[in-house]
Amino acid sequence: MTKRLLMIDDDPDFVAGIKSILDSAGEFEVDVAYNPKDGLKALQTREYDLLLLDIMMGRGAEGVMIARKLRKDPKLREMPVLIITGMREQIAFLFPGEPIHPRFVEVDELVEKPVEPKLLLEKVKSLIKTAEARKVNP
Amino acid sequence: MKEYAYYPGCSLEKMAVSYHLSAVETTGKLGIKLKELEDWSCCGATAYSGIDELLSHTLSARNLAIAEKTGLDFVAPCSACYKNMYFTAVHMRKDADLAEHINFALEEDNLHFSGNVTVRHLIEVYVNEVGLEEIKSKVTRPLEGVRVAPYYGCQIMRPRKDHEDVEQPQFFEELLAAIGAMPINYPLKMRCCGGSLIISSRTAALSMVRNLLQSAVDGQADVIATTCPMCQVNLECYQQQVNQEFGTNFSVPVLYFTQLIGLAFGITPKKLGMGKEFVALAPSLLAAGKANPAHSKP
Amino acid sequence: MEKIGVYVCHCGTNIAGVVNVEEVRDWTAKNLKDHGVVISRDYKFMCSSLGQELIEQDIKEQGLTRVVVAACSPHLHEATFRKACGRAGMNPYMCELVSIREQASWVHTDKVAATQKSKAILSGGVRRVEYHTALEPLKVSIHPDTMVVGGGIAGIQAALEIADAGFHVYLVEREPSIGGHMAQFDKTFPTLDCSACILTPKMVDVGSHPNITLLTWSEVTKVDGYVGNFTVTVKKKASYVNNDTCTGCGICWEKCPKKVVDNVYEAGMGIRKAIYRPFPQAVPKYPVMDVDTCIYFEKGTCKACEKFCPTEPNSINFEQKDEFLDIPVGNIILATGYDAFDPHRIPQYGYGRLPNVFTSLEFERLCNAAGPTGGNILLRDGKTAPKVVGIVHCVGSRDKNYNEGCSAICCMQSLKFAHLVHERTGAEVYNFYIDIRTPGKSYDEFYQRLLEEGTHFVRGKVAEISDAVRLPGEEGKLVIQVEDTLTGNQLRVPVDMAILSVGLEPRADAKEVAKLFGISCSANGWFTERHPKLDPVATMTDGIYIAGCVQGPKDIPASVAQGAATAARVLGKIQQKEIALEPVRASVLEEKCSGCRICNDLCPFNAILFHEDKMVSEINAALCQGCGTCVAACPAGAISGTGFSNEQVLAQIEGLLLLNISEDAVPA
Amino acid sequence: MTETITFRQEVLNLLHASEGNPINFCIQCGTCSGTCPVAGFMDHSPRQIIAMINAGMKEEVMNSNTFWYCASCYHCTVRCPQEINITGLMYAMKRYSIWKGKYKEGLIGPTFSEAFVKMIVRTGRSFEPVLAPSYIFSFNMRGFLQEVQNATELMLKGRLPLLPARIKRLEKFRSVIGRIIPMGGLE
Amino acid sequence: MTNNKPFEPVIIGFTCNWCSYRAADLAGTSRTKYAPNIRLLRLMCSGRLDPTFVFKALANGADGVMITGCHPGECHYLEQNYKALRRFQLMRRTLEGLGVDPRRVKLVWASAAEGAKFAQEVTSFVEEVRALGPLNWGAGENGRVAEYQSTPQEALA
Repeated sequence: MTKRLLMIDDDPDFVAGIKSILDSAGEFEVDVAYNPKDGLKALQTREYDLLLLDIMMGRGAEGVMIARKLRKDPKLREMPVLIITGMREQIAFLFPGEPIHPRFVEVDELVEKPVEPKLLLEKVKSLIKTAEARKVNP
Repeated sequence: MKEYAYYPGCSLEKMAVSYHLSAVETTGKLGIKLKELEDWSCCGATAYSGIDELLSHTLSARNLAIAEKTGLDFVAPCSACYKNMYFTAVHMRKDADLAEHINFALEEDNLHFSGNVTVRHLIEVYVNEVGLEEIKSKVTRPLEGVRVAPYYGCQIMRPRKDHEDVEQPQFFEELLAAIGAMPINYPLKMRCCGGSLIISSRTAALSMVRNLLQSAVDGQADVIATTCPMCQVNLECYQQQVNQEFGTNFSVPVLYFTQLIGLAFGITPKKLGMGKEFVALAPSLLAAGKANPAHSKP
Repeated sequence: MEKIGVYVCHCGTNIAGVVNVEEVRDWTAKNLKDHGVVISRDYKFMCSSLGQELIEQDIKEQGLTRVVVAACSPHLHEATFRKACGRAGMNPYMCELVSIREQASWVHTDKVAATQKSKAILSGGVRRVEYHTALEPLKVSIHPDTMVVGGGIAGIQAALEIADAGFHVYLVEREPSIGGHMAQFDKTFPTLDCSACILTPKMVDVGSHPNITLLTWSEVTKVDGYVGNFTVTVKKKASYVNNDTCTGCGICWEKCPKKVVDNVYEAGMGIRKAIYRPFPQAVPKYPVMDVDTCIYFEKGTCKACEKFCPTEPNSINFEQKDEFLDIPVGNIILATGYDAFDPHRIPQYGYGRLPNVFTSLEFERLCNAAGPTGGNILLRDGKTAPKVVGIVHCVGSRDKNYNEGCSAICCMQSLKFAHLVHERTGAEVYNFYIDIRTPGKSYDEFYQRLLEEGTHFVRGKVAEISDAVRLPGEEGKLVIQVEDTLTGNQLRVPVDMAILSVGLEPRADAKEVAKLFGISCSANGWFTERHPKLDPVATMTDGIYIAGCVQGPKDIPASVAQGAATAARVLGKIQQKEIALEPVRASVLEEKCSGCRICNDLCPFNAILFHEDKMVSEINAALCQGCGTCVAACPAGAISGTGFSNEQVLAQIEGLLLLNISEDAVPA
Repeated sequence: MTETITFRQEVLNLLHASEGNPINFCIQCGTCSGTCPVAGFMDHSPRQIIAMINAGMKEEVMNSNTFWYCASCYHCTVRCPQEINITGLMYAMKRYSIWKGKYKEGLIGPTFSEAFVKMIVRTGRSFEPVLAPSYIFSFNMRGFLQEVQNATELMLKGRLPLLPARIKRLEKFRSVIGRIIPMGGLE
Repeated sequence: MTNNKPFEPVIIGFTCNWCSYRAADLAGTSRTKYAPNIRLLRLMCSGRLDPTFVFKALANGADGVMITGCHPGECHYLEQNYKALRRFQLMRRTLEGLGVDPRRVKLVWASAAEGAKFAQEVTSFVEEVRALGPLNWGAGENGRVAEYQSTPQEALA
């Protein structure tokens, strides 16, 4: 049955692209929040199977704040998170040529923009599958 | 012997070393010990908020956390540092998520900032903490007849709106009067000196500096007193460029208010870092007599 | 068991759009049977005459003993349905109106939840109405005298209208003369009438009217009682002048050596003496002595006024004392006016620091022929006429840092100033505005006139007025820094004179005055009217009315209209001779009262007295306002409150929680 | 078919955590532009930029130098009658254009900010000389000469820092930053 | 969140006729939405509130009680809301003594002009009580209130 995804990203053009990819797959219902505050509110009011999260938003790398906040919230700790970020080119000058370092973002998966549609769908499906498996026998 | 967690800021290392010297000297005379913050780092000035505001808050929070360890009030001589520190503290007290996230980052340097640090600008220490009476009592050579333009700059009062007079404060004038000087009516005293625009948009900043100098000269000021190293550099070191750009010939000395206080306390100019100015103070003013005011016809 | 009729209103779609009215009707009929509900109907508009007839018919035919209507707020139609029940022979207080519009359909989006909530509210009403008792409204006599507080144009209008109708008015004014702010103006917009010419006739009428007792230089200090039976204590400050013998000749203030800056009438522009009459056309014409500045009261010397007073016996009397008068009145009209915004609070406009920055009141005094410059518009040096004048709109208004609201008159006032400057000095005039607001009749025509006269209208809120010279031609001038938002240019307009068109603010002591009269005022201090659109001159407290700028910023025509409106309301009340008060009162059951006196000091209206002999407390129904604090506090439950008795409230709680609903109401 | 959000909404999202009222409160009164000491040098005055954002003129706004000429003196913010944090908006627009790499070419502001931020991340303290290359070459000849003349005079007066200052716990400092912006090989 | 539907608390709201009831009316006329869990009861003044009303409501199925009145200093009867405040403080301690979490009873001042504030206070209080979970105070073993047959939920067939 359709899986419900939430996407928190401030770039409407990018969101439109991702949404069209996921809609084309036909088994995902995608809600969108364009800033961290609306994103967290959406997470409190509805249950989602997967979160697509951007990093550079609002005041700065707020995606990191959200990812950490999820991990502390008992209800949302299990939620699988796929970070999709363009941080490398956005502030590339800061750490030229260095990888994005997910260590402090206990997240399930990280993908860098631009995103290749097939890879995206694969990652989304696998993440949901593993999360379901974890729920069945934690 | 009241102590303060003293945060000099990057420019007081070299560019504005005389501000540092005169601050230490004059506070020493007033029974105040400026204990320099151990291993402090840059506050991010204005550049950071244009890249990542969380990082800007983190830089300030690191210094605030170090100050919190000492348990002393935080003192910043530079207005830009003062504003960054003050508002990082305000935001972290108000927004729990922000505080939690930044403290998570500070853990790497085993630091923590819980918010109970009072952030003061250096001039507040003189005016509010020490008080004008105490300063007046320490004055040995009042700057008789020296006409001083009290230049507040912009970030010392703003964007705070909780002072009782944001637009026309008087405490700088009162401080100058306390040391015997003659504060002039300086209408542009709250206007900006251009700050980092001196680099990113030269002509704009040079014209702002020109207006400030013009207004000081119109008020027949012998010297402009500043409270921030960036304003001092813009007003003094770029007088040459202003003269070339607009065909004026300003040569107005620009000193830190602590240097003027030092002179009034009779401290030897050398110890106040005098002699590093581009526009030398008229020797007579050094002897606090009023010889030839530094006038100029535009 | 009572026979209760329940009527659920559709209110068009206001209720029916969200609440399933039919389901509520059927649920009530089914589930509240054992609580006496014999009829449960619904109708499109219960408050319509047909709806009311529905009730009346049921009462007559079915012999209903109680009626519950579920519709709008009791503050709207409780009286309507009570009257309908009264017409049908049922005691009006047997009817209960519960609100399922304001409390359900209008405030909830979830239709199911709103319908469920309506059932619960209705059930609360039905359980409550079982314990209603027949009540008669309290008849209270109305004292024919009226007190008008505040002698501005609104107060004057109200006083005259009531006095002309043959009833007595006490007009209390804090200043030595009536006239208010209008007396300070030179001209009025849009007709450019001379303000004094249209005001002084009314002032003279007030001064000489047989039905008006004028109490100037006086203040209200205490108000007791309730509608129809107020007792107002007025402190008549000693003026040290015997008004009976004084002829108002003026020798005393000519000879008085002590000059004082007149901050009230001359707005700080002119001076007066320690003994003074504010302005020539003052009513009453007698001077008053300002104790704080008079030399006699300072050093005990001088007494020049007494020496030169020609009257026999001497009208100057230094032994005069303040008098306190307790005046019984039926109704009170508050017309205490406004304060002008003090532009010192906007330092960047330079008022007080830069000499040639004037407030609107100061400019009015400049233009006024009786003003300090005899009507000539001159700079602060009193000699030079301005060649360029800048008029700043919205000073302190429409600004979240000062007063959020628009002051309604400061645009028209600014246009008037522009015209006066053109007419008197021929100077160039700049008006700096955000929006030109000319809402009144022939107001915009006045604006056209200003356009014709060549006024420079610059759309932009002035950022700063400073004396910092930057460009040639700015020497010795005030430089107005503003962005002309229509061209996008940042302008530096050098002017000789800047007029700050300040907005209207509530009186500084508005909150205390509101508390004194027992009425409420908004957060910033405007007095709160009973209904902003439909009842702007009455207040929540019966018998107390408000007129003019005390209720909010408005122009002179509106103030006069409100003055007359309050007079009409008061005359209406006086004609009724007596009015019915809500019978909500508390009363002590003597046999239950243990004489513990807990209730005695709970009552701010000292309506509870204690009988030493019988060791019981008793409530004076006339003074009791029905708040019920004593009812709740009485440990012995000896005090019962009509209309809100313990039984009624407890029953309503049970009803709201839908308890002991008949068995079949519980789902399978 | 997917409804995207307006440009104004994008800017409001940037300011989701800022105090002060949102820019749709703006009544275009012009106080900010009247106050701004740099308005004369800007392509569009602060008021115009807010109007353009509200009107969704994304290209024109991104191509304007207004927010890069903001001296961050906060005079507009304290005077705005609608209590909009205009300086905060200017900072947000700087972030927006840096992140998107879209700004009017020839502007020195962005490259200077980037150089400044990179310098602090490297040493923990600012060292003016290292910033020079980021702007010195974009000056015209006269500006270039003046700047060089300025630098030499500062040196003569002993006010030009020669050695870049470093903080002691530099590694720790960089790992603190690594927790805010999770980049860099900070294992 | 035992069954699938989230727990919907029932709140009884006491309002004073002059200020907070008019605030509720204003919320209505300006169509300001708020949670439907509250059921309002109009008293002449917050001073009229007898603590037994609160205990009665809590004992009969209400999960929370919200007491509202005029701001101190603005009471139509001059000062009766100060007495309501005193009673409220005392009542909270009594509630604690009776084993009821005092956060289930909240006191809110709302003037006649504060419709939006009234609505917002209701919604946030409903969330607070929802977090506290059902009270079932004085309930018999089958969760029904001892002396009464039905609980508020079921009766709403």
